[in-house]
Amino acid sequence: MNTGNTAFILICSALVFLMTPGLAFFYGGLARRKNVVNTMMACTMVMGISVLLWVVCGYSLSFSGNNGGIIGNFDWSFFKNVGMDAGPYSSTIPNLAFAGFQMMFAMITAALITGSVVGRMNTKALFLFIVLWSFAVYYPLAHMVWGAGGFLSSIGSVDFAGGNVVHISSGISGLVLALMLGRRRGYEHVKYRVHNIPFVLLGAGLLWFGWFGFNAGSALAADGLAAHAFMTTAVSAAAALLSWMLIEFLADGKPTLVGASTGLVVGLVAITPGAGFVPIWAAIIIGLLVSPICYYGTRFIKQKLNIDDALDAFGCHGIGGIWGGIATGLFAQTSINSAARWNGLVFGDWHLFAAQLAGIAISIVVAAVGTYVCASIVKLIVPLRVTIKDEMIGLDLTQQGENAYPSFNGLD
Amino acid sequence: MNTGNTAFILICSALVFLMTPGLAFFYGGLARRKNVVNTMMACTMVMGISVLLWVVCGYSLSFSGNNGGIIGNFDWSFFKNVGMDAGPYSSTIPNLAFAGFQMMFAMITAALITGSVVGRMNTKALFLFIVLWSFAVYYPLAHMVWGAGGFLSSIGSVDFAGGNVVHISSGISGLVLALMLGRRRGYEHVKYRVHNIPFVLLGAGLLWFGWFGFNAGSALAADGLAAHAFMTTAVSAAAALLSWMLIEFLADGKPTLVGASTGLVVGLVAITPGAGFVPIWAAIIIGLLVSPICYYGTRFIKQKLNIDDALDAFGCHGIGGIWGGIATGLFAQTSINSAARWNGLVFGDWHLFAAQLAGIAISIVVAAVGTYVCASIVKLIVPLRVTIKDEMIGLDLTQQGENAYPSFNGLD
Amino acid sequence: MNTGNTAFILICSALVFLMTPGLAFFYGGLARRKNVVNTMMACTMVMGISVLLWVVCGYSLSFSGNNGGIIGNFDWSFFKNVGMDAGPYSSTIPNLAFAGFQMMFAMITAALITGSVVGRMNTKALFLFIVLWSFAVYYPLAHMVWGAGGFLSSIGSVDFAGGNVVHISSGISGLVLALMLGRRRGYEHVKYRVHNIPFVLLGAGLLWFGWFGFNAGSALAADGLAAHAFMTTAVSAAAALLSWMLIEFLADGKPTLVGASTGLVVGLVAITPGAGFVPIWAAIIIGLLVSPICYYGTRFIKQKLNIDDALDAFGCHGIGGIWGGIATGLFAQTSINSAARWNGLVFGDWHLFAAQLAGIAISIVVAAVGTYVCASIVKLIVPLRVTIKDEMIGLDLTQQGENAYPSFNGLD
Amino acid sequence: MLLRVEAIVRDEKYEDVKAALDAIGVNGFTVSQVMGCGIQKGYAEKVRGSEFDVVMQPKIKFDIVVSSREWAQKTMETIRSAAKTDEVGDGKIFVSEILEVMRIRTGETGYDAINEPEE
Amino acid sequence: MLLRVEAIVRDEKYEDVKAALDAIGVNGFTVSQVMGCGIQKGYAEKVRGSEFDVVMQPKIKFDIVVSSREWAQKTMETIRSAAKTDEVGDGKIFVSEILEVMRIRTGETGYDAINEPEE
Amino acid sequence: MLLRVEAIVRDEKYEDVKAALDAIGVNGFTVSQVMGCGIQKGYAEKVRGSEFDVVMQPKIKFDIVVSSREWAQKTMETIRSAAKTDEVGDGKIFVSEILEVMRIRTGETGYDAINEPEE
Ligand SMILES: Nc1ncnc2c1ncn2[C@@H]1O[C@H](COP(=O)(O)OP(=O)(O)O)[C@@H](O)[C@H]1O
Ligand SMILES: Nc1ncnc2c1ncn2[C@@H]1O[C@H](COP(=O)(O)OP(=O)(O)O)[C@@H](O)[C@H]1O
Ligand SMILES: Nc1ncnc2c1ncn2[C@@H]1O[C@H](COP(=O)(O)OP(=O)(O)O)[C@@H](O)[C@H]1O
Repeated sequence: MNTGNTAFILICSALVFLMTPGLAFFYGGLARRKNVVNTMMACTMVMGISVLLWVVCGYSLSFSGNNGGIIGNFDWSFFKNVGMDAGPYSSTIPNLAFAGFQMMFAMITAALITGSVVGRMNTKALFLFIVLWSFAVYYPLAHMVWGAGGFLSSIGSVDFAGGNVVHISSGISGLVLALMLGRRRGYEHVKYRVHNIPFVLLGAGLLWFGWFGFNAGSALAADGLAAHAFMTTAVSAAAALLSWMLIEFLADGKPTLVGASTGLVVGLVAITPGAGFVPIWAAIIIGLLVSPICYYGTRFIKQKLNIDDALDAFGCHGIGGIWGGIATGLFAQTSINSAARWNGLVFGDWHLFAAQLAGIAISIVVAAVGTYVCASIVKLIVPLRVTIKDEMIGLDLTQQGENAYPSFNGLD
Repeated sequence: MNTGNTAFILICSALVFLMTPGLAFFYGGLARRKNVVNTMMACTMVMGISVLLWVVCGYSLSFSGNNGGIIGNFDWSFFKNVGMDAGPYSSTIPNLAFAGFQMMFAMITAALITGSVVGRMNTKALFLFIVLWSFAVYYPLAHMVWGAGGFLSSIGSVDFAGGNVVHISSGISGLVLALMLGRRRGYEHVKYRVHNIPFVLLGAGLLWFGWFGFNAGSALAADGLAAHAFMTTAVSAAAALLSWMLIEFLADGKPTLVGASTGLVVGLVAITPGAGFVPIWAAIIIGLLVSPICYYGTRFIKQKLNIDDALDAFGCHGIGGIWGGIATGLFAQTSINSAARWNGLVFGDWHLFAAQLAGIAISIVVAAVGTYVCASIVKLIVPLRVTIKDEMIGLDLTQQGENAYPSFNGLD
Repeated sequence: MNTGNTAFILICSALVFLMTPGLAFFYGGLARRKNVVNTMMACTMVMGISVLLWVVCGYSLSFSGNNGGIIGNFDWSFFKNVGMDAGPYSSTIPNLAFAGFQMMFAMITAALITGSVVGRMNTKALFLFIVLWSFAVYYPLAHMVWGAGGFLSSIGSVDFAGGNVVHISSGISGLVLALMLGRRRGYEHVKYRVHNIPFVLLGAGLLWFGWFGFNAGSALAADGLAAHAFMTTAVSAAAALLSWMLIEFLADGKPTLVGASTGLVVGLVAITPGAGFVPIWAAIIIGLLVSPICYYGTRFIKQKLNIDDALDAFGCHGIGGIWGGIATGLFAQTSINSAARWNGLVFGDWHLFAAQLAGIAISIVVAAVGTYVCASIVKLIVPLRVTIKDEMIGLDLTQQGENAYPSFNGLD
Repeated sequence: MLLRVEAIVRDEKYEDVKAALDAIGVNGFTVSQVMGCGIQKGYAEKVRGSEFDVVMQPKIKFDIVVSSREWAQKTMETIRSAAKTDEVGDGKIFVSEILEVMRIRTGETGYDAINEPEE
Repeated sequence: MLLRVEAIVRDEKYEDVKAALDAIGVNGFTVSQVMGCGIQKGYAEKVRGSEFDVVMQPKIKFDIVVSSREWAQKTMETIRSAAKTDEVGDGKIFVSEILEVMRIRTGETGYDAINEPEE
Repeated sequence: MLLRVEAIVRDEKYEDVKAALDAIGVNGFTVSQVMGCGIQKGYAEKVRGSEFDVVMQPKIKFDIVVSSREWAQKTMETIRSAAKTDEVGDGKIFVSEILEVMRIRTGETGYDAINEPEE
């Protein structure tokens, strides 16, 4: 047990926690004014669900034991045998600290999904969906990637801080859900303007702040690897921020703040799987390229495929996460982190690259099938979508009975 | 001296610091639009007062020496003899780090009170009140509970992170002040709508974030106990968030974001005294129950007793803190933390339970009498309340000469 | 290598990072409603530029090698040879962690400048300016003050956390830029009202929070000196907050929230150079005095000199930083930190005081000349200022093509 | 005769005026936030020690369409007594003619459109 | 004859009304956010378990100045069919006379000021 | 004769129009924020690469009640010269009749209600 490492992981857990409220602002700012409260509520209720389920049996299913490389067991339910001593995943920090750190990942992943469904999903259905999805998608994926004996780690696929588990899984789940829900009424001609741009920046700023805990903390120690992941995180975000600005500058000379905020977020997404594997120069490349990939990807999905991935949970996290997983297969170096068994493709070895592609493909399948099944079950209980009238009035008033800012165009 | 523990406590101090700006947003969001600046100003000026007084003699009165178990002495005034070496309260961190951590508790406690008085209290009177109250209520209580030789600790009452000192004391003080001030003009028929719901969530998010430092940091080391307190904190907040949503769902099918935010805050309040004493399963129970207790408690106070506890400082912190203190007496286990001399009532020993009740009762008396005396003195100097005209125009313009958002219904 | 210190510096880096988004809110809140996005964009794009340049060669030029005490070399470009092991500046943390911590300082410094130019500067010109300025002003100054063999450190001038490098340099650069740009159209008769006061407080709160990392982290270890710097930081901010309130109270009986927020920020500025050198009682004096100095200084610049230092980057950071540097020369004690070669003037030794004055003077010259040269170069490529029409319409729409809150006076 | 009574009152008188209108049984009204200036020239605001004139004051505008001169008179008097403070800036009431009214829900026009059926 | 058609409609009908006005080729209009009450008395909102009446409902006001009675009629009908839900609170349409119009850009007055040249 | 001059102008012309009205000594006016569309059809906004039409433009509405045709004329000309940019979207001025005015503070009506006593 090491106090420095324990201090680091506990504080990093708090930082990762803050990403979910941060996301509520990132998403809430992007939403229409009549759907702000509802959008933020989605992230907020996830905070409750994810933490409670984690203690009940989520942590156990993800990290205790191993059933066929797919899922854990119930031995750590209600944190039985999870205590102040070190656990199997790190000898220098309390098992409880590891549990707390991982808990925050489960939270932010579920919260990310909600970006795809804003403006039309029934709050009750979303609540049920998140509960089922945690069991069907998150705990299995977390186990496969990070659990002892997990299938994906056994084939040599690596994921430093959650490219597959967090970003691909949430992005794909959001996409499937958006498809099942259908487009918002009037998607073709209504203009979805960002209702509060400062909130978008606030969210992006808190996300970046928390992401330092997310990526550096994934070293599970306050050591050189943590510092390395810290630095790759910063530089990828910065590079993506600038390359998004550049795209917009070339398009019409006016780089936007929403664009810059989006750019930094996709830069963070893309570096996540490789933060502790790729060299710092590669992080610059990963960041510079993720913005054009997501910019054109988002456009393609929304305008060509006509899928209403409302706040781009898939466009940013899904696509960015896939690129990050591939990039890890390109640029990883065993000399940086021996948890990778092979060097990346640019160093002449194709093994890791192949493993990464396999890992990505399996993550996509798990998330897509799991989401489809869960949403189909929910549909038997409550309708997934609100009525057209409620959608027009806005989800704030019809789902939460609240108005985000009643005295701004009204009166105090 | 241990760098891991020192790093942990310094960062936790920063986290606890952030709770006061967070509270300014929690309260400010709940306030009416014409009283936003004034509400936030109350928290802001507390930041100045509490820190300065702490250095002048607050820390000394709370933690240096012991006079009859009630109060300390002046030996550490102006931080004389408080230095870079370890102090008497922890051998592994600098005395200055302990002083800084405790300073943030004094700050947030005073800030919490201000929630009861919004919309009608004279800023000058509030300023004076906070100064006097620090001496009459906070330093004595902090000494009694945490100081060497303090009376409440000597009878065996425990308070891990401030159930008595922070929450009961602020809640009761707020209640007494609200009673002395009287209700806002038109309390019976005016509708007090929340002016900015996203700000309420921002505040709640920052409070939760900071609370990890508050509770985990109270272990005064980056160890297993800190990790335990971290986890009880998270799960109690999550459970309370969900149970508040459930109450509202049962009432009218529309869980609100203000409700979910309030729920998580009372969950944090309730676990505070027991965070490092109760098992994790008990934290779930504590959290699940605190929401109904505060929900109906708040209603009873405002609607039945007709007390204008404006933003529910008593309804949330007072009631939640009392429940937390009782729950600690029910569920504490000496095996988790030997600072508790006995197990809780559910494990068959009534000693701790009795000590907790005594501790709560004494805290209530100290806070109530202290507040009454301080406010009575202030009344001799300046009126506690603003004039009716100023109240109608709003405290922002009449107390601060400012308008929170002049260009939203006006023009830039 | 020490995990406690590494944990501390990595987390402090994250805290300092958060200051830049915080500043975006501090500045954005103070801006007019039509210039909010543009003001925030300035801080946001700096996040991208500063991080990327730092990795490319900024860190190297600041901290690798030494050319005449003025600037470093290119040996650490692209973080070549900057790795997980300790570097020359601290034996207990990875060189990468030190690099990350220092990177955040480069970021916030550049962001601070932008406060002087809001409402009229071309975004493209600002972008180019920040790039050039980093080379012409920041890296040289950082090297001179903190680099091995740096000229200012060799004459014995001290700067604990960046009085010269961060505050004087940004303040002076802002002033020169404001002079070169000229006043906003209608400066004499238009009323610049603060568009969103809660945002100002949010920014100030995040700045204070981050500043704990800024000043305490500058000890480069989680030790007693860090705790000391933590405490001087808190008390100076608190004292300045209160003294600013007092000035306003005496002026017209209405202390404002913008004033209190400004006060705490200048308190933080003033303690920065001396945080780890001056005793705690001196921090109170430094804080109490900085508010009147900046209050009247700001007034003098804007009303007497008629310089449109729009959001007071010079008035607060320049003037506050100069006062802080002088105060360090007055109150420093070698017994607190032996990095100071002599005691301050109040203890009877004039050497440090003289060195401080020299350091301040040289910093002013470097910043002023560097800014003038950089802005003159930029002017050859793009105009520094937007057109009058664009200025009237607002920079949000004309520079970013965005409207911060389109649905508040418009419709969703 | 259909008339529109339009009153510009102080911000802080909003609740009083609303209550007064409710009390006399007005059938409906529409309210909006405006800024105004008149004889009252605003106040001076200080930001960091620099003084600014704030000339435009926030006001509330009430629009009430009524179906007779008597009602217009009654409405004006009611508003006046609720909104008066005797200090400069109390506001103005304007009366103008409306040619036609329609209730969107039912398509009723004229008198019926603005009066409740049971009356 | 210049007439002003002023319609107060439900918040959520804004887009539908706008589209309907575009469809009939109205030359321009001005929109603002208002609060209203009438027969519809609002809803009850709960904050932490305490219930409050929210009497004033957000509404949208459309102002369209037209140059003939026929256009006024057509505009009213268009708005009515787009804004109708048949539930209390659908709003009202008021018509009043305008004496003069001027297009600021050109200084044109009367009919020309509100109709596009090519018409 | 009491007349209301109502001008819808560009957002960014607010300060200029206000200054111009002050300069000719108008006794008071009321301002509000509106959205408008006319010949000017807005601009295209891009959010993350997807383009949206923003048809409604923010405008400022000035309401000035004056007590004679001459003042109405003078007010219109003043506003026009301050608000003109010669580009589409400059806005419109509407004039209509007011039957009655009352100053809430004093109860004065007619001419006296909108003119300062010393005039
Ligand atoms: N001529 C006018 N036209 C339109 N609105 C006016 C006019 N005169 C005054 N107002 C409105 O009435 C408000 C109060 O007017 P003011 O002259 O300040 O006070 P008082 O009516 O008490 O003398 C102003 O803020 C403005 O909104
Ligand atoms: N007499 C009136 N004067 C001005 N506005 C009115 C009047 N009556 C109704 N309104 C406006 O019309 C809206 C709808 O009116 P309401 O009576 O609730 O519904 P309905 O017209 O369907 O019976 C109100 O919210 C208010 O804004
Ligand atoms: N018929 C109308 N009724 C009401 N408002 C109108 C009308 N036509 C134009 N407006 C208002 O005038 C503004 C400017 O009109 P527009 O036709 O775009 O420009 P211009 O007057 O320069 O030709 C619009 O945004 C709208 O607010």
